[in-house]
Order: sequence, then structure tokens, then C-alpha cells
Amino acid sequence: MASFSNKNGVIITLDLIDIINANKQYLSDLDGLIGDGDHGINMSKGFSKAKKLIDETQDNLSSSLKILGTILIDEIGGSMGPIYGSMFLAFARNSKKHELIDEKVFSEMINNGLEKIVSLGEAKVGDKTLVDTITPAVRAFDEVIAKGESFATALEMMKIAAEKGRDSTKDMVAKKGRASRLGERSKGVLDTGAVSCCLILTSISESMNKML
Amino acid sequence: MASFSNKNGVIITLDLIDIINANKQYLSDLDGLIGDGDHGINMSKGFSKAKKLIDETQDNLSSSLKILGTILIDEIGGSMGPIYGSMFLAFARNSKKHELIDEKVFSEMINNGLEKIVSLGEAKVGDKTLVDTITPAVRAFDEVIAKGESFATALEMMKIAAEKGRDSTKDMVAKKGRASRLGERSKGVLDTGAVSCCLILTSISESMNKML
Amino acid sequence: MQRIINEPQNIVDDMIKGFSKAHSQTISTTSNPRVLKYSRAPVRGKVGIVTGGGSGHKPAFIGYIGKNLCDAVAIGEIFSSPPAKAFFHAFKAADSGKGVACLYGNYAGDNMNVKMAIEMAEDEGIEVKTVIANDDVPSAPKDQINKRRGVAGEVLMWKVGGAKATMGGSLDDVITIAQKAIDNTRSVGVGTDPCTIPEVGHPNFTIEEGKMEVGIGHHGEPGIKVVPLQTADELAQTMLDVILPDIPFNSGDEVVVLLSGLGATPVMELYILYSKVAEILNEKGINVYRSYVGDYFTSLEMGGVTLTLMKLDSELKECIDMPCESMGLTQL
Amino acid sequence: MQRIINEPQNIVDDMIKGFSKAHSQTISTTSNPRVLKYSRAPVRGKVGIVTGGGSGHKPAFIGYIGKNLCDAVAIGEIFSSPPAKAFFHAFKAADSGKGVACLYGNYAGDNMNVKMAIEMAEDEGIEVKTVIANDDVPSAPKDQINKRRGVAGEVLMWKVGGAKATMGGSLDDVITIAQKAIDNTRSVGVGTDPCTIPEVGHPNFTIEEGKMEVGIGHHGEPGIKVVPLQTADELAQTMLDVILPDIPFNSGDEVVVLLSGLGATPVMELYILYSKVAEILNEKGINVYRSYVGDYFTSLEMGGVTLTLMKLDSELKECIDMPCESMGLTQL
Ligand SMILES: Nc1ncnc2c1ncn2[C@@H]1O[C@H](COP(=O)(O)OP(=O)(O)O)[C@@H](O)[C@H]1O
Ligand SMILES: Nc1ncnc2c1ncn2[C@@H]1O[C@H](COP(=O)(O)OP(=O)(O)O)[C@@H](O)[C@H]1O
Ligand SMILES: [Mg+2]
Ligand SMILES: [Mg+2]
Ligand SMILES: [Mg+2]
Ligand SMILES: [Mg+2]
Repeated sequence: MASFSNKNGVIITLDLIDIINANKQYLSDLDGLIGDGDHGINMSKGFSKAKKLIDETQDNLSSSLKILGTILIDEIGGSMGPIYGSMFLAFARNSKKHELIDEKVFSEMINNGLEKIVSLGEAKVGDKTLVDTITPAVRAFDEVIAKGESFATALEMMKIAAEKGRDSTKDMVAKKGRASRLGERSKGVLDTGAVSCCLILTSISESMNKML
Repeated sequence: MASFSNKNGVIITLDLIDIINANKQYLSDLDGLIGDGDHGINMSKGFSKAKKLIDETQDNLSSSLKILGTILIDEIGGSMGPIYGSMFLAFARNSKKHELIDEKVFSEMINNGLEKIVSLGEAKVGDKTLVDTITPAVRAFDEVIAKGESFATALEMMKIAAEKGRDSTKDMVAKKGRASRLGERSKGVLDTGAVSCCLILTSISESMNKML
Repeated sequence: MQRIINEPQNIVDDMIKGFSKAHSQTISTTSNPRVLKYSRAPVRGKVGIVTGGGSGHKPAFIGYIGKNLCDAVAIGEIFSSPPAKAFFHAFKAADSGKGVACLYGNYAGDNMNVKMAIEMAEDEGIEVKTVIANDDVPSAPKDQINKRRGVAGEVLMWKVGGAKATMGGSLDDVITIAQKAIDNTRSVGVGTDPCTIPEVGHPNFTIEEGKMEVGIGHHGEPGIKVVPLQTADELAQTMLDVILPDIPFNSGDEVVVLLSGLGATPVMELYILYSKVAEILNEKGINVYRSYVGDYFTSLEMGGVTLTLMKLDSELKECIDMPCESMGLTQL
Repeated sequence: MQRIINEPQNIVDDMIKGFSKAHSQTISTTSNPRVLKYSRAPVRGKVGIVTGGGSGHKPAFIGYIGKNLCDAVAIGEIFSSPPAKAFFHAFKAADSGKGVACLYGNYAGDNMNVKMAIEMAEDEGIEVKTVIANDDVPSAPKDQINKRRGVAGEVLMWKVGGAKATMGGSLDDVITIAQKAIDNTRSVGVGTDPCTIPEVGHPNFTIEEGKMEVGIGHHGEPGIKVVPLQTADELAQTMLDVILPDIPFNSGDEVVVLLSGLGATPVMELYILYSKVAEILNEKGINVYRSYVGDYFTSLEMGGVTLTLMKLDSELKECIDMPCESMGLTQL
């Protein structure tokens, strides 16, 4: 079974932080179309803070994810603080006992992350949220692994499913979050959270694939 | 001595009211240049109210001037309420005992009007106010009469002096009123009060001349 | 709109600094920079009252910290829910051992952060119960009343809950009456000009010149209709038509009226509007027991107003009448 | 800026109607529609406190009618002095036989109308004395201090004068301390966005984007300089530089700080500014005895702020500390 060491995995967290920071303006502008225009700003605040702390400690993947999740929950607020915070904490919790991260560990990480998001935000697939990105991504990963494919292939397919999921939000009518107040007017635009979630999952997929 | 009857003089007051109302927008726009843009509006409010009352009573010149002056003082406020109010009350007070208005009566009217304005507002010639219109106008009237000219000629010369006085405010730096805060920046524009005062004196001159 | 600020990303911290300096007699900072508390909190033997929410709604939320009102407040970024940790720290700052009533507004972020904060509080043995304000009628139909947002009606909920706590009510007493307060409260907002989140730098919604948005939310959330700008008299009718049938309010009812500006609308205009609101209520036989007109719950420099009505009974009246003291509301 | 009004020419009347309905417990109308009074006025054995001025400055002027503040107010059109008759009727409404202190701001119209009103009062045997607020430093150099306008410092003058009257002071006592209050008070305004007289329909002055006007008056009167928009921290310094040297305020002085928004500026920003004002005063050894931050004296929807400082002595402190109750200022 392919795997990479938890110890070397800090870069995975740092990469996804960089991606989010690089897309700060884009995510805010997108949020501006049917939300309140602060998604990139909100995210970037927490992610930048976490980056500093992670740079200082440079421990392992699990601890870096825990730092990121904790900062989001403790200091960021909004909807993204608890949602992404819980997700990253779930990632951390499910990996911390493992020196090596393989497809089984990773599957537990993302499944538990998805669970936390859903139990907290109560969004379903089709509600036009980041749940539309992460749900098919997690399912795709598990299905590909179940078919006996490699960790690397499963990560690749997860990424593609996330992108598809993200794109599926375009024609949806928002049922959760700020955009839900727009009703039909929320159609025709990607959901910002779905986009940022796709950026995160894509980054994770690519960073991990480099390490396998 | 030429004269006209106080009884028939109501039209003089009605005429000047019409002139002010007709110039409401112009006076406000002019005030907007170096003041706060409400001169025409302020004036027109009081003048219109007075017009209604005068139309109902239709007594004589003095009583109509008293109505106008009283309404300005009682209900209009601002600077124009007391200034023009006092002026019209002075006109009324100095004419009311006379059945016939001749140049002597009229001179008393306008001299007392000027006095009241100055004692109240403490503006001097050169301060860029309506005092720059009425002061030379009153002087011109008296001088022309002193030279033995007719009431009609004196009224005509009063009008010309008022116009000159009004125009003299253009290059003045305002010393009184709102525009005085502008200092040098108040130059180059006519003073609105000087303009409205000229409209009033011109109207009086012309209306009276028709009755002589 | 030009702002008097330093760095846009420090707005909330800078505001908190100024606020705690200006009200140093009654407001204390806490170890969490995003939590302010009443200087006497936790008040011995009293249920703690906590609220929290995004910034940009002055006087809400911190302006209602004070005597017989809120004990501690969790402070979020502009228009963004405070972190769970801030709510948790606010609970700690307010709890005297009698438990904490967390009285807040129905927004996804606040719901999630409060939920997590309550878990943290449970771990430390602090009992927290919540009332979630949902007074904003246009934000969802009546059969989905739980989806409605909380807006200016929250002020009345704090007033009532705070009074009950001071009267010595138990946590359940406070929760029960705060819930009754909000159940008896209906609001509607109308927007005439948009506002700008400072860090975003441009309005994220527009209201055309000559139009107004009926049912707009406290963050510019779209309303139920965009119509030509009405006169104050027409607007009073439009707003009452939205809220009166919803409970409904009937002839013989006694009500509190709260008419709050959204920010830039001069208070003069609120009184012009209030005049017609009072007239219509009077015609309908609805008795105005008390009214509040002013900027009680704003949305940065948004133009417009929120009209809130609360139907009273004798218990609510007693709570509304209780004196209180805070930056946002002082009543003798 | 879109307005919530009916006919623009009826704004003031409509506002008065709404105001007197909303505050019917404490405010009474009088036979003059442009005069409102404290419902208990004339208060027996107390000197009457009267003020008046143009409308558009909410809470000023009528918002300061109330317990231990003003007894009656003469109400003008937007930004325009009330008629002489209104001042006169306000004197009548306030006079209990002990005389009336007319505490108003230094504007040409108000000076003339008050002058005429005093003549009317003399004819009826009502004794009226005046204090003319001239706290606005930038409106004239110090050697022409009598030419300066009155701005937000008037609120402190009313507070002090009202308190002294309640303490049983004679007319001369009230006049003396109100004069002392204003002599010890200095203000400066800064404008960031213009406002519009509703009947005029467009702003009669402009403030360029990216600029601010230091020393602007409460009706948009031009200030002393137009400079690039400053940060809140810089602005605090700029404003204090204008007022501190004028009395001057020195180390060891105790002061009241009043920081008022001009209308559209969110109160959040006032607190950001206040934070630095307090810091600078602290550095200079000037002790803030009490501070008021909020919309105390506005100019329709103008953007910007007025900073007012009043130097205290024990007599002024006693007056500032006295409780009071009004729409604009309630203090326990
Ligand atoms: N209940 C929910 N569950 C999952 N995701 C949600 C939920 N509500 C909102 N979101 C996500 O949050 C995103 C908006 O995030 P952000 O702009 O940071 O917060 P806010 O809406 O508070 O300004 C949406 O695009 C959506 O994907
Ligand atoms: N002290 C004064 N004496 C005489 N006229 C004055 C004085 N102050 C102002 N005025 C006149 O008043 C005019 C402005 O009137 P108006 O616009 O109605 O009042 P306001 O300035 O209060 O808005 C000025 O143009 C000036 O002629
Ligand atoms: Mg957003
Ligand atoms: Mg004018
Ligand atoms: Mg947001
Ligand atoms: Mg004016």
C-alpha cells in the first residue's frame, strides 16, 4: 500500500493555505455575486494566522491540520470558521495516531470531515454549498479504492469529482447560507464555498500525489 | 406733490410677492453658489403665505405690508424673516397714518426700513449683503427728491441705484452671513440677498410709478 | 462613503479599544479580545445574559452590555459571526453559577458557533440555554418561521431577558420569557441605500435610485420586493401590512414599537415615518404602550429602517418598564 | 441618499408630529406648532432653559428637551433659524416666573430672531438672558472669538445650564455657569461627505472622494483646509491640534470629551477615532473625566465628526454628573 509519512506532511497543509491565500480576491469577488463578498477575506485571515504558527512548529501533517482547524474555530467565526475548522480538526484527529498516511487513513479523515460538516451545517447535496464539492469527492475516493485502484489514482479521481461537484453548484438554487435568500436569483453562479472547498481538495490531492 | 392712495396700494405688495415667487428657483440656485441654496425657498414660503392673507383682506398698502412683515417675523425665521420682516413692518408703520403716499412718506418708509435692517443685522455697505442694495437705493431716492425732482423720477433713480448696488456685491468678499466663511472664495458671485432686495425695490418702484 | 478608520482589517479591534475606553466605568475587557463584559459580571445570583454577532450593527451588540441588559457579548468581524471560542468565553464571563441565557439571532454562522460553544461550556459544567431570535417576517414564510432571521427585535428580547434575570428569574424563567418576547415580536426592514463592508470596499448589493427594497436583511440580504421609493406615509402602511397579519396583531393589543434606522437615514426621517405608523396603529385600535425611535440596530451606513412590533402581556410589560443602562439604551 | 419623507416642504412639521407622538410622556406641543416643551414646563421655582435652531441636527435641538435639560425649544426649518415668534413662545412656555436662560448657537439668523423675541418678552414682563455658544474653533481666529459658531459644545452648555437650573440657581447663576461652560469648551468638525437640504435636492457643497474638510461647519460651512482623507489615528491628532492650543488645555486638566457623528458616519468609526483621541489626551496628561461618543449633534446625512472638549472645574463637574433624561441624552 502506498503511503507517505505524517512527519513530512506539513507541506500539504502549507500548500493548501497558499492556494487559499492566492485566491483571496477571487473568492471574495465570487462571493460578492450572490453573497456578501467576504469569503476570501474571511478564509485568508484564519489561514494566514495558521501559516505563521505552523511555520514556527513544523511538526507533522496532523498537528498542522489541528493548528489550522483550531485557529479557524477559535478566532475566525463566520460560517467558515466552524465548518472548515471542524473539517480540519476531523482530518487531524483521524490521522494523528498514524505515522504513515495510506488510503485507509485518508479515507477515514475525509469521511469524518464530511460527517462533521454535515452535522454542523445541515446542508444536503443540492443545497448549493461546499457540501456539493466534498460529498462526491469523498465518495469517488472510496469507490476508486474499493475497485482496487491505487491511492494516487483515487486522489486524482477525488480531485475530478470535486471539480464536477463544484461545477454542479452553478445551476443550483441556494438552499443554505446567505445566497439562499436570493431564491431563483442565486442560479447561474458557482457557490463560493464549493469553489474554495475544491481548491482545498485539489491542493491536498496534488500535494499528496507528489509524496507517494 | 404726486401721490397715490394707500387704499389702492395693495397691488404694490402683491406685485413684489409675485416677483419673489417667480424668482424662487433663481434665488436658491444663486444662494447655492456661496450660501446654502435656500434663499428662494425661504422667501417664497413666507411671501406665498402672506399673499393668501392679503388676498383675503385686500385692505390697503400699509396693512398688506404689515401682513407680509408679520408673517416673515412670526413664521419664517432664518435671517430673512427678521430682516425683511422688520423692513416691511417699518414700511407699514411709516405709511399707515397716511391716506396718500407721497415722496415724503415714502422716504420715511424706506429710511426707517433701512435703519431697522442695519440695527438688526449690523451689516455695513461693502459686507456683501442686501444692505449693499438698499443703502444706495434709499440715498439715491432722497438725493433726487432733494434736487427737486419728481416722486416718479426718484423712484426710477432708486431702482437704478439698487441695481448698481446689487452688482457691486459681485466683487466683494462677504463679511456677513453664511458666505462670509468663504473669505476670498466668496468673490465673483452676486450676493443673493442683494439680488432679492433689488427685485423687491425694483418691483416697488415700477408698481408705484404706474400709480402716479 | 468615506471612512474614518485605520487599517480596514483592524476595524473591529480598533472599535473595541475605543468602546472600552469610552465606557470604562461599565464595560470590562476580558482575556479574549473579542469578548466584552459588563464590569460587574458575573452578577452574583443572577442568570447571565449573553449575546453575540457580527460587527457593524452599532449599538448592537456591545452597546447593549450593561445594567439589566446583557452581561457579556461575543464580537465577530464585520457582518460575520464571532468564533465559537468567543461565545464560550462570553458564557464564562457571564456565568455566576446560575447558568447563561444565550439570546442571539438566527444566522447560520451564529447557530454553528453557538452550538460548538455550548459543547465547550458543557465540558466545563456551565449550563447554557438559547433563544434564537427570528423576528424578521420577510425572511421566510410563516410555515418556515424557524428559518427567519433575527433583526432589531433582538433588542427587545435582550431588554426582556435582562430584566427577568435581574428580577431573580431562573435560567428557565429567563429563557421562557425571552422566547415569549421574540414569539410576540415581528419586524420588517426596508433598504434605500446599500452599505459597504470596509474590507471589501464596494457595496455587495445595489438599490437603484428611486427604488427601495422591502424585506431587506441586516446585511443587505435581498428582500421580498423592490418597488418604487414610497413616501413615509405609504411606507408606514407597506411595513405594517407585512407584520400586522403575521401574529396577527389585533385591535385591543398593546404593543412596543421599535423603529430603528439602518445607519445613514437621518433620525428626523424616522420620526416622520413613526408619525404615520402611530396613526395607523391607532386607527386599528392597537395601543402603543411604549415606543423606541432611533438608531438601535444598524447596518453600517445602509439607508433605510426596520420596524418592529412586540405584543405585550403584563409580564412583558413589567420587563420592558424596568430601568436599564447601556450605551444603546438607557431608561429611567 | 434617498429619503423617507412625505412632501419635502412639510418635513419639519411631519417630524415634529412623530416626535411628539413618540415622546408623549415627556414632550408637549404648544399653541405654536414650532415650539415643543417639556411636559412639566414651566417647572415651578426653576429658571426656564430655552434653546432653538434650524432643524436637521437630531437629536439637537428638540432631543434635549427633558428632565434637567431644556424646557422649551424653538424649531426652525432645515438649517434655518426659528422665527422670532417661536423663540418668544418658547420663552413663555419655559418661564415659571424665575426668568429664562436662552442658550443658543452663534448664527446670524438666531441672533436676530432671539433679539426680536427678547423684545417681545420684555413687553410681557418675561426676563430673558442669553448665552451664545461659540465653541467652534475653526470658524474664526481667537481674537475674533465672538464670531465663532456654536456646534456640538451646545449640548454640554445645555447639560450644565439645565443642571444648575434644577439645583435652584437664579437666572444669573444659570447664565454665569452656562457661559463658563461654553468658555471652557472647544470644538472642531471634519467633513467627509456632504449633505443635502431636502427642499434644495442636491448638496450645496462637495467633498471630493479621498479628501476631507477640516473645520467644516454644521451646515457645511467651509472649513480651514481641505486635505487628503486621513486615518482615524491621524485625524485624532489633526483635530486635537486645532482645539488643544486654543484655551489651551494643559496637563493636569480634567475634561469632558464629546465625539459626535455628523450623520452618516457609523458610530463604529467614532469609537475607532475616540480610541486615539483618548490615547493622545492621556499622553498629554489630560484626564478624561467623562466621554460621550455617538450621534449627539448631526447635520442631516453629512459624513464626518465633531470633537468637543470641555475643561472642568468642580462646579462644572457637579452639573455634568447630574442625571438627566431626554431623547438625545439620558444619564443615570
Ligand atoms: N449550512 C452550511 N453548510 C455548509 N456550507 C455552508 C453552509 N452555509 C454556508 N455555507 C458555505 O459558506 C459559504 C460562504 O462563506 P462566507 O462567505 O465565508 O460566509 P458568510 O456567508 O457568513 O459571509 C457558502 O458559499 C457556502 O458554500
Ligand atoms: N447680517 C446681515 N445683514 C443683512 N443681510 C444679511 C445679513 N446676513 C445675511 N444677510 C443676507 O441674507 C442672505 C441669505 O439669506 P438666506 O439664504 O435666506 O438665509 P441663510 O443664509 O440663513 O440660508 C444673504 O445673501 C445676505 O444678503
Ligand atoms: Mg460571505
Ligand atoms: Mg441660504
Ligand atoms: Mg460574511
Ligand atoms: Mg439657510
